[in-house]
Amino acid sequence: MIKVLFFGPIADRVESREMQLEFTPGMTLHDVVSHLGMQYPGAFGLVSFIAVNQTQVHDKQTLLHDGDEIAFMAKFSGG
Amino acid sequence: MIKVLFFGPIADRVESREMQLEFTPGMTLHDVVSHLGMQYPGAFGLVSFIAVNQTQVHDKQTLLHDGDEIAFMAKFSGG
Amino acid sequence: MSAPVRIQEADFSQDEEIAALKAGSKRMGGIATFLGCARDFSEGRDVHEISFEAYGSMALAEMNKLRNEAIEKFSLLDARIVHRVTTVRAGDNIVFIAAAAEHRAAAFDGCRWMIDELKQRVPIWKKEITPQGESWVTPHP
Amino acid sequence: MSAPVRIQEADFSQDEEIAALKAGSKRMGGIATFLGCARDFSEGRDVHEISFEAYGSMALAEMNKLRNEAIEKFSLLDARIVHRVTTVRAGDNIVFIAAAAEHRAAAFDGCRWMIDELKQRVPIWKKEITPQGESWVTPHP
Repeated sequence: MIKVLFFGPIADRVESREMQLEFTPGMTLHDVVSHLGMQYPGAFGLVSFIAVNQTQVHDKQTLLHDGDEIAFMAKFSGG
Repeated sequence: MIKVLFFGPIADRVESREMQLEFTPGMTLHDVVSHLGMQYPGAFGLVSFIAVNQTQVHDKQTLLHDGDEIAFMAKFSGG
Repeated sequence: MSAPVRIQEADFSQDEEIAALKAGSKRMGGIATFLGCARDFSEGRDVHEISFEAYGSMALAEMNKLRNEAIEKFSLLDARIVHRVTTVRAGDNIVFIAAAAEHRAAAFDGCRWMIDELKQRVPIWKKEITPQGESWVTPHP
Repeated sequence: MSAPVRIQEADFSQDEEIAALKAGSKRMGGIATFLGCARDFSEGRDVHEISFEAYGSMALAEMNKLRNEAIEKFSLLDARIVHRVTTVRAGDNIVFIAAAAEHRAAAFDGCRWMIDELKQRVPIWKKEITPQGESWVTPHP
Protein backbone atom coordinates (compact mmCIF):
# COMPACT_ATOMS: atom_id res chain seq x y z
CA MET A 1 0.00 0.00 0.00
CA ILE A 2 0.99 3.63 -0.55
CA LYS A 3 0.11 6.03 2.27
CA VAL A 4 -0.92 9.49 1.04
CA LEU A 5 -0.99 12.47 3.42
CA PHE A 6 -2.66 15.86 3.02
CA PHE A 7 -2.09 18.89 5.22
CA GLY A 8 -3.59 22.30 5.91
CA PRO A 9 -5.53 23.85 3.03
CA ILE A 10 -5.05 20.76 0.88
CA ALA A 11 -6.54 18.47 3.53
CA ASP A 12 -9.50 20.85 3.77
CA ARG A 13 -10.21 20.59 0.04
CA VAL A 14 -9.69 16.83 -0.17
CA GLU A 15 -11.77 16.55 3.01
CA SER A 16 -9.35 13.95 4.24
CA ARG A 17 -5.93 13.93 5.89
CA GLU A 18 -4.82 10.47 4.83
CA MET A 19 -5.64 7.76 2.33
CA GLN A 20 -4.22 4.43 1.20
CA LEU A 21 -3.63 3.54 -2.43
CA GLU A 22 -3.05 0.05 -3.78
CA PHE A 23 0.63 -0.39 -4.70
CA THR A 24 1.40 -1.82 -8.12
CA PRO A 25 4.95 -2.62 -9.26
CA GLY A 26 6.40 0.07 -11.55
CA MET A 27 4.14 2.73 -10.03
CA THR A 28 5.61 6.27 -10.21
CA LEU A 29 4.89 9.45 -8.33
CA HIS A 30 3.40 10.74 -11.57
CA ASP A 31 0.78 7.96 -11.51
CA VAL A 32 -0.36 9.00 -8.04
CA VAL A 33 -0.39 12.71 -8.88
CA SER A 34 -2.42 12.26 -12.04
CA HIS A 35 -4.86 9.83 -10.40
CA LEU A 36 -5.53 12.04 -7.37
CA GLY A 37 -5.19 15.29 -9.36
CA MET A 38 -8.18 14.29 -11.49
CA GLN A 39 -10.22 13.39 -8.45
CA TYR A 40 -9.36 16.57 -6.48
CA PRO A 41 -8.37 19.27 -8.98
CA GLY A 42 -9.10 22.10 -6.52
CA ALA A 43 -6.81 20.61 -3.89
CA PHE A 44 -3.99 19.80 -6.30
CA GLY A 45 -3.92 23.38 -7.56
CA LEU A 46 -2.52 24.26 -4.12
CA VAL A 47 0.27 21.67 -4.14
CA SER A 48 3.68 23.37 -4.00
CA PHE A 49 5.77 20.55 -2.56
CA ILE A 50 5.66 16.78 -2.66
CA ALA A 51 7.58 14.57 -0.24
CA VAL A 52 8.21 10.85 -0.47
CA ASN A 53 9.14 9.37 2.89
CA GLN A 54 9.65 12.84 4.44
CA THR A 55 12.02 14.02 1.73
CA GLN A 56 11.07 16.52 -0.94
CA VAL A 57 10.95 15.03 -4.41
CA HIS A 58 10.94 17.06 -7.60
CA ASP A 59 11.08 14.28 -10.19
CA LYS A 60 7.60 12.92 -10.89
CA GLN A 61 9.14 9.85 -12.56
CA THR A 62 10.37 8.71 -9.15
CA LEU A 63 9.58 5.03 -8.73
CA LEU A 64 7.49 4.19 -5.69
CA HIS A 65 7.94 1.26 -3.36
CA ASP A 66 5.37 -0.63 -1.35
CA GLY A 67 4.89 1.16 1.96
CA ASP A 68 6.01 4.59 0.75
CA GLU A 69 4.53 7.67 2.37
CA ILE A 70 3.67 10.51 0.00
CA ALA A 71 2.75 13.99 1.28
CA PHE A 72 1.10 16.71 -0.79
CA MET A 73 1.83 20.11 0.68
CA ALA A 74 0.82 23.73 0.10
CA LYS A 75 3.34 26.54 0.58
CA PHE A 76 4.64 26.47 4.14
CA SER A 77 3.51 29.22 6.49
CA GLY A 78 5.05 28.31 9.83
CA GLY A 79 7.21 30.49 11.99
CA MET B 1 34.08 74.39 41.71
CA ILE B 2 34.48 72.11 38.69
CA LYS B 3 34.07 68.41 39.33
CA VAL B 4 36.42 66.24 37.25
CA LEU B 5 35.76 62.52 36.81
CA PHE B 6 38.07 59.75 35.61
CA PHE B 7 37.05 56.22 34.68
CA GLY B 8 38.55 52.83 33.91
CA PRO B 9 42.12 52.90 32.62
CA ILE B 10 42.33 56.69 32.98
CA ALA B 11 41.36 56.55 36.66
CA ASP B 12 44.05 53.88 37.15
CA ARG B 13 46.75 56.15 35.69
CA VAL B 14 45.59 59.30 37.50
CA GLU B 15 45.24 57.14 40.63
CA SER B 16 42.04 58.97 41.41
CA ARG B 17 38.44 58.79 40.27
CA GLU B 18 37.38 62.33 41.04
CA MET B 19 38.87 65.75 41.80
CA GLN B 20 37.66 69.30 42.30
CA LEU B 21 39.17 72.29 40.49
CA GLU B 22 38.69 75.94 41.48
CA PHE B 23 36.31 77.63 39.03
CA THR B 24 37.41 80.96 37.55
CA PRO B 25 35.17 83.02 35.25
CA GLY B 26 36.03 82.64 31.57
CA MET B 27 37.51 79.19 32.17
CA THR B 28 37.30 76.89 29.12
CA LEU B 29 37.49 73.15 28.69
CA HIS B 30 40.87 73.74 27.05
CA ASP B 31 42.19 75.27 30.31
CA VAL B 32 41.25 72.15 32.27
CA VAL B 33 42.63 69.78 29.63
CA SER B 34 45.99 71.54 29.40
CA HIS B 35 46.30 71.90 33.18
CA LEU B 36 45.55 68.24 33.92
CA GLY B 37 47.20 66.97 30.75
CA MET B 38 50.54 68.35 31.95
CA GLN B 39 50.11 66.78 35.36
CA TYR B 40 49.01 63.35 34.02
CA PRO B 41 50.36 62.97 30.49
CA GLY B 42 50.13 59.14 30.60
CA ALA B 43 46.48 59.25 31.53
CA PHE B 44 45.55 61.92 29.01
CA GLY B 45 47.06 59.93 26.16
CA LEU B 46 44.15 57.53 26.67
CA VAL B 47 41.41 60.15 26.53
CA SER B 48 39.11 59.53 23.56
CA PHE B 49 35.99 61.33 24.76
CA ILE B 50 35.26 64.28 27.00
CA ALA B 51 31.83 64.98 28.45
CA VAL B 52 30.62 68.13 30.16
CA ASN B 53 27.55 67.49 32.30
CA GLN B 54 27.08 64.01 30.80
CA THR B 55 27.11 65.24 27.22
CA GLN B 56 30.02 64.67 24.84
CA VAL B 57 31.81 67.86 23.91
CA HIS B 58 34.18 68.17 20.97
CA ASP B 59 34.95 71.90 21.11
CA LYS B 60 37.72 72.58 23.63
CA GLN B 61 36.80 76.28 23.60
CA THR B 62 33.57 75.41 25.40
CA LEU B 63 33.08 77.85 28.28
CA LEU B 64 32.67 76.21 31.66
CA HIS B 65 30.26 77.19 34.41
CA ASP B 66 30.61 76.89 38.14
CA GLY B 67 29.43 73.44 39.20
CA ASP B 68 30.09 71.76 35.82
CA GLU B 69 30.99 68.07 35.78
CA ILE B 70 33.74 67.09 33.33
CA ALA B 71 34.51 63.46 32.53
CA PHE B 72 37.64 62.20 30.78
CA MET B 73 37.00 58.87 29.12
CA ALA B 74 38.97 56.19 27.29
CA LYS B 75 37.39 54.29 24.38
CA PHE B 76 34.28 52.52 25.57
CA SER B 77 34.38 48.74 25.89
CA GLY B 78 30.98 47.85 27.33
CA GLY B 79 28.51 45.37 25.91
CA MET C 1 17.78 18.58 29.46
CA SER C 2 15.31 19.19 26.63
CA ALA C 3 16.29 18.51 23.01
CA PRO C 4 17.68 21.49 21.08
CA VAL C 5 15.10 21.05 18.31
CA ARG C 6 11.48 20.48 19.25
CA ILE C 7 7.90 20.70 18.02
CA GLN C 8 5.51 20.95 20.92
CA GLU C 9 2.08 22.18 21.99
CA ALA C 10 3.28 23.73 25.24
CA ASP C 11 4.77 27.16 25.65
CA PHE C 12 8.52 27.43 26.31
CA SER C 13 10.68 29.46 28.65
CA GLN C 14 13.45 31.57 27.20
CA ASP C 15 15.40 31.38 30.43
CA GLU C 16 15.34 27.57 30.22
CA GLU C 17 16.31 27.52 26.55
CA ILE C 18 19.18 29.93 27.12
CA ALA C 19 20.39 28.00 30.16
CA ALA C 20 20.40 24.80 28.09
CA LEU C 21 22.22 26.58 25.27
CA LYS C 22 24.87 27.98 27.59
CA ALA C 23 25.45 24.67 29.36
CA GLY C 24 27.61 23.42 26.51
CA SER C 25 30.29 26.10 26.42
CA LYS C 26 31.77 29.02 28.31
CA ARG C 27 33.19 30.46 25.11
CA MET C 28 29.91 32.11 24.00
CA GLY C 29 30.23 35.86 23.70
CA GLY C 30 26.91 36.49 21.98
CA ILE C 31 23.54 34.80 21.82
CA ALA C 32 21.01 36.12 19.33
CA THR C 33 17.42 34.95 19.63
CA PHE C 34 14.25 35.34 17.65
CA LEU C 35 10.84 34.95 19.20
CA GLY C 36 7.88 34.82 16.84
CA CYS C 37 4.54 35.79 18.40
CA ALA C 38 0.91 35.81 17.33
CA ARG C 39 -0.28 39.27 16.30
CA ASP C 40 -3.83 40.48 16.88
CA PHE C 41 -3.98 41.98 13.40
CA SER C 42 -2.80 40.75 9.99
CA GLU C 43 -3.31 42.09 6.48
CA GLY C 44 -6.00 44.50 7.62
CA ARG C 45 -8.03 42.03 9.67
CA ASP C 46 -8.37 41.31 13.39
CA VAL C 47 -7.04 37.89 14.28
CA HIS C 48 -8.52 36.07 17.27
CA GLU C 49 -6.54 32.87 17.11
CA ILE C 50 -3.92 31.18 14.98
CA SER C 51 -3.97 27.45 14.56
CA PHE C 52 -0.91 25.50 13.45
CA GLU C 53 -0.59 22.17 11.71
CA ALA C 54 2.64 20.34 10.93
CA TYR C 55 3.84 17.32 9.03
CA GLY C 56 5.51 16.39 12.28
CA SER C 57 8.12 13.82 11.29
CA MET C 58 9.32 15.79 8.28
CA ALA C 59 9.19 19.15 10.08
CA LEU C 60 11.36 17.85 12.91
CA ALA C 61 13.84 16.32 10.48
CA GLU C 62 14.06 19.58 8.50
CA MET C 63 14.52 21.64 11.67
CA ASN C 64 17.35 19.38 12.78
CA LYS C 65 18.98 19.67 9.36
CA LEU C 66 18.56 23.42 9.47
CA ARG C 67 20.21 23.65 12.90
CA ASN C 68 23.15 21.52 11.76
CA GLU C 69 23.58 23.60 8.62
CA ALA C 70 23.48 26.85 10.60
CA ILE C 71 26.08 25.60 13.10
CA GLU C 72 28.35 24.66 10.20
CA LYS C 73 27.72 27.71 8.03
CA PHE C 74 28.13 30.34 10.76
CA SER C 75 30.55 28.48 13.08
CA LEU C 76 27.98 28.60 15.85
CA LEU C 77 28.81 27.08 19.23
CA ASP C 78 25.22 25.90 19.59
CA ALA C 79 21.69 26.60 18.37
CA ARG C 80 18.11 25.77 19.34
CA ILE C 81 14.81 25.77 17.45
CA VAL C 82 11.43 25.28 19.14
CA HIS C 83 8.12 25.57 17.26
CA ARG C 84 4.71 25.26 18.87
CA VAL C 85 1.98 23.41 17.02
CA THR C 86 -1.32 24.20 18.67
CA THR C 87 -3.86 27.04 18.67
CA VAL C 88 -2.56 30.33 20.04
CA ARG C 89 -4.06 33.73 20.82
CA ALA C 90 -2.67 37.22 20.22
CA GLY C 91 0.55 37.74 22.13
CA ASP C 92 1.31 34.03 22.52
CA ASN C 93 4.67 32.55 21.58
CA ILE C 94 4.93 30.58 18.34
CA VAL C 95 8.58 29.95 17.56
CA PHE C 96 11.91 30.42 19.32
CA ILE C 97 15.31 30.36 17.68
CA ALA C 98 18.64 30.92 19.40
CA ALA C 99 22.16 31.06 17.97
CA ALA C 100 25.26 31.22 20.16
CA ALA C 101 28.67 32.20 18.84
CA GLU C 102 31.97 33.60 20.07
CA HIS C 103 31.09 36.98 18.57
CA ARG C 104 27.84 38.72 17.89
CA ALA C 105 27.94 38.99 14.09
CA ALA C 106 27.80 35.21 13.61
CA ALA C 107 25.08 34.88 16.26
CA PHE C 108 22.86 37.45 14.51
CA ASP C 109 23.54 36.09 11.03
CA GLY C 110 22.92 32.49 12.10
CA CYS C 111 19.72 33.31 13.97
CA ARG C 112 18.27 35.29 11.10
CA TRP C 113 19.22 32.65 8.56
CA MET C 114 17.48 29.95 10.61
CA ILE C 115 14.14 31.77 10.86
CA ASP C 116 14.27 32.73 7.18
CA GLU C 117 15.01 29.13 6.18
CA LEU C 118 12.46 27.70 8.60
CA LYS C 119 9.72 29.68 6.89
CA GLN C 120 10.84 28.36 3.49
CA ARG C 121 11.61 24.76 4.31
CA VAL C 122 9.70 23.43 7.29
CA PRO C 123 6.30 21.85 6.61
CA ILE C 124 4.13 23.82 9.03
CA TRP C 125 0.96 25.70 8.08
CA LYS C 126 -0.99 28.37 9.91
CA LYS C 127 -4.67 29.22 9.78
CA GLU C 128 -5.93 32.56 11.05
CA ILE C 129 -9.25 32.66 12.85
CA THR C 130 -10.84 36.09 12.36
CA PRO C 131 -14.34 37.45 13.08
CA GLN C 132 -15.02 36.86 9.36
CA GLY C 133 -14.07 33.19 9.54
CA GLU C 134 -10.99 31.01 9.17
CA SER C 135 -8.38 31.12 6.45
CA TRP C 136 -5.08 29.42 5.74
CA VAL C 137 -2.23 31.86 5.44
CA THR C 138 -0.63 32.11 2.01
CA PRO C 139 2.96 33.25 2.34
CA HIS C 140 4.14 36.10 0.17
CA PRO C 141 6.53 35.13 -2.59
CA MET D 1 7.27 46.67 36.17
CA SER D 2 11.02 47.32 35.75
CA ALA D 3 12.24 50.21 33.59
CA PRO D 4 13.01 49.36 29.94
CA VAL D 5 16.56 50.75 30.24
CA ARG D 6 18.65 49.83 33.24
CA ILE D 7 22.19 49.54 34.59
CA GLN D 8 22.37 47.08 37.45
CA GLU D 9 24.64 44.73 39.35
CA ALA D 10 22.12 41.89 39.48
CA ASP D 11 21.53 39.33 36.77
CA PHE D 12 18.31 39.58 34.75
CA SER D 13 15.71 37.12 33.54
CA GLN D 14 14.95 36.99 29.85
CA ASP D 15 11.47 35.66 30.55
CA GLU D 16 10.76 38.72 32.71
CA GLU D 17 12.20 41.14 30.17
CA ILE D 18 10.20 39.60 27.34
CA ALA D 19 7.00 39.59 29.42
CA ALA D 20 7.51 43.30 30.17
CA LEU D 21 8.20 43.98 26.50
CA LYS D 22 5.09 42.14 25.35
CA ALA D 23 2.82 43.79 27.91
CA GLY D 24 2.59 46.95 25.81
CA SER D 25 1.18 45.54 22.58
CA LYS D 26 -0.42 42.50 21.00
CA ARG D 27 0.75 43.58 17.59
CA MET D 28 4.29 42.21 17.97
CA GLY D 29 5.09 39.56 15.39
CA GLY D 30 8.81 39.33 16.07
CA ILE D 31 11.11 39.96 19.00
CA ALA D 32 14.86 39.84 18.38
CA THR D 33 17.17 39.75 21.36
CA PHE D 34 20.89 39.88 21.95
CA LEU D 35 22.50 38.49 25.06
CA GLY D 36 26.14 39.31 25.65
CA CYS D 37 28.01 36.87 27.90
CA ALA D 38 31.44 36.66 29.47
CA ARG D 39 33.77 34.31 27.58
CA ASP D 40 36.41 32.21 29.29
CA PHE D 41 38.94 33.06 26.60
CA SER D 42 39.75 36.29 24.77
CA GLU D 43 42.55 37.23 22.38
CA GLY D 44 44.48 34.09 23.19
CA ARG D 45 44.28 34.30 26.97
CA ASP D 46 42.15 32.59 29.59
CA VAL D 47 39.82 35.03 31.30
CA HIS D 48 38.77 34.34 34.88
CA GLU D 49 36.62 37.37 35.52
CA ILE D 50 35.49 40.52 33.78
CA SER D 51 34.93 43.65 35.80
CA PHE D 52 32.78 46.52 34.51
CA GLU D 53 32.81 50.17 35.33
CA ALA D 54 30.36 52.80 34.07
CA TYR D 55 29.88 56.53 34.10
CA GLY D 56 26.44 55.71 35.42
CA SER D 57 24.43 58.89 34.84
CA MET D 58 25.77 59.41 31.32
CA ALA D 59 25.57 55.73 30.41
CA LEU D 60 21.91 55.56 31.42
CA ALA D 61 21.10 58.75 29.51
CA GLU D 62 22.87 57.42 26.38
CA MET D 63 21.11 54.07 26.63
CA ASN D 64 17.75 55.81 26.87
CA LYS D 65 18.59 57.98 23.85
CA LEU D 66 19.72 54.92 21.96
CA ARG D 67 16.45 53.10 22.71
CA ASN D 68 14.38 56.08 21.58
CA GLU D 69 16.41 56.43 18.39
CA ALA D 70 16.05 52.72 17.62
CA ILE D 71 12.27 52.81 18.16
CA GLU D 72 12.02 55.76 15.79
CA LYS D 73 14.51 54.53 13.18
CA PHE D 74 13.18 50.97 12.88
CA SER D 75 9.50 51.61 13.79
CA LEU D 76 9.86 49.29 16.75
CA LEU D 77 6.85 48.68 18.98
CA ASP D 78 9.13 48.57 22.03
CA ALA D 79 12.73 47.92 23.07
CA ARG D 80 14.72 47.17 26.21
CA ILE D 81 18.38 47.53 27.17
CA VAL D 82 19.86 46.14 30.39
CA HIS D 83 23.59 46.27 31.17
CA ARG D 84 25.17 44.78 34.25
CA VAL D 85 27.97 46.69 35.97
CA THR D 86 29.71 44.34 38.37
CA THR D 87 32.30 41.57 38.21
CA VAL D 88 31.23 38.50 36.23
CA ARG D 89 32.70 35.08 35.53
CA ALA D 90 32.79 33.04 32.33
CA GLY D 91 29.28 32.24 31.15
CA ASP D 92 27.62 35.05 33.09
CA ASN D 93 25.25 37.52 31.45
CA ILE D 94 26.53 41.02 30.71
CA VAL D 95 24.05 42.81 28.48
CA PHE D 96 20.55 42.16 27.17
CA ILE D 97 18.91 43.96 24.28
CA ALA D 98 15.45 43.28 22.89
CA ALA D 99 13.63 44.81 19.93
CA ALA D 100 9.97 44.12 19.17
CA ALA D 101 8.35 44.90 15.84
CA GLU D 102 5.41 43.85 13.72
CA HIS D 103 7.74 41.92 11.43
CA ARG D 104 11.05 40.21 11.98
CA ALA D 105 13.30 42.28 9.71
CA ALA D 106 12.82 45.46 11.74
CA ALA D 107 13.26 43.54 15.01
CA PHE D 108 16.60 42.07 13.87
CA ASP D 109 17.84 45.33 12.36
CA GLY D 110 16.86 47.35 15.45
CA CYS D 111 18.39 44.88 17.89
CA ARG D 112 21.67 44.69 16.02
CA TRP D 113 21.86 48.46 15.64
CA MET D 114 21.36 48.94 19.38
CA ILE D 115 24.19 46.62 20.44
CA ASP D 116 26.51 48.10 17.78
CA GLU D 117 25.72 51.64 18.93
CA LEU D 118 25.91 50.73 22.60
CA LYS D 119 29.47 49.59 22.15
CA GLN D 120 30.34 52.88 20.41
CA ARG D 121 28.43 55.35 22.51
CA VAL D 122 27.81 54.18 26.05
CA PRO D 123 30.49 55.02 28.66
CA ILE D 124 31.15 51.58 30.10
CA TRP D 125 34.57 49.96 30.38
CA LYS D 126 35.60 46.35 30.95
CA LYS D 127 38.70 44.95 32.57
CA GLU D 128 39.69 41.32 32.04
CA ILE D 129 41.20 39.43 34.95
CA THR D 130 43.50 36.71 33.61
CA PRO D 131 46.08 34.44 35.27
CA GLN D 132 48.68 36.97 34.01
CA GLY D 133 46.99 39.91 35.70
CA GLU D 134 44.35 42.49 34.95
CA SER D 135 43.99 44.61 31.83
CA TRP D 136 41.47 47.09 30.50
CA VAL D 137 40.02 46.03 27.19
CA THR D 138 40.87 48.23 24.24
CA PRO D 139 38.18 47.96 21.61
CA HIS D 140 39.21 47.29 18.05
CA PRO D 141 38.82 50.24 15.72
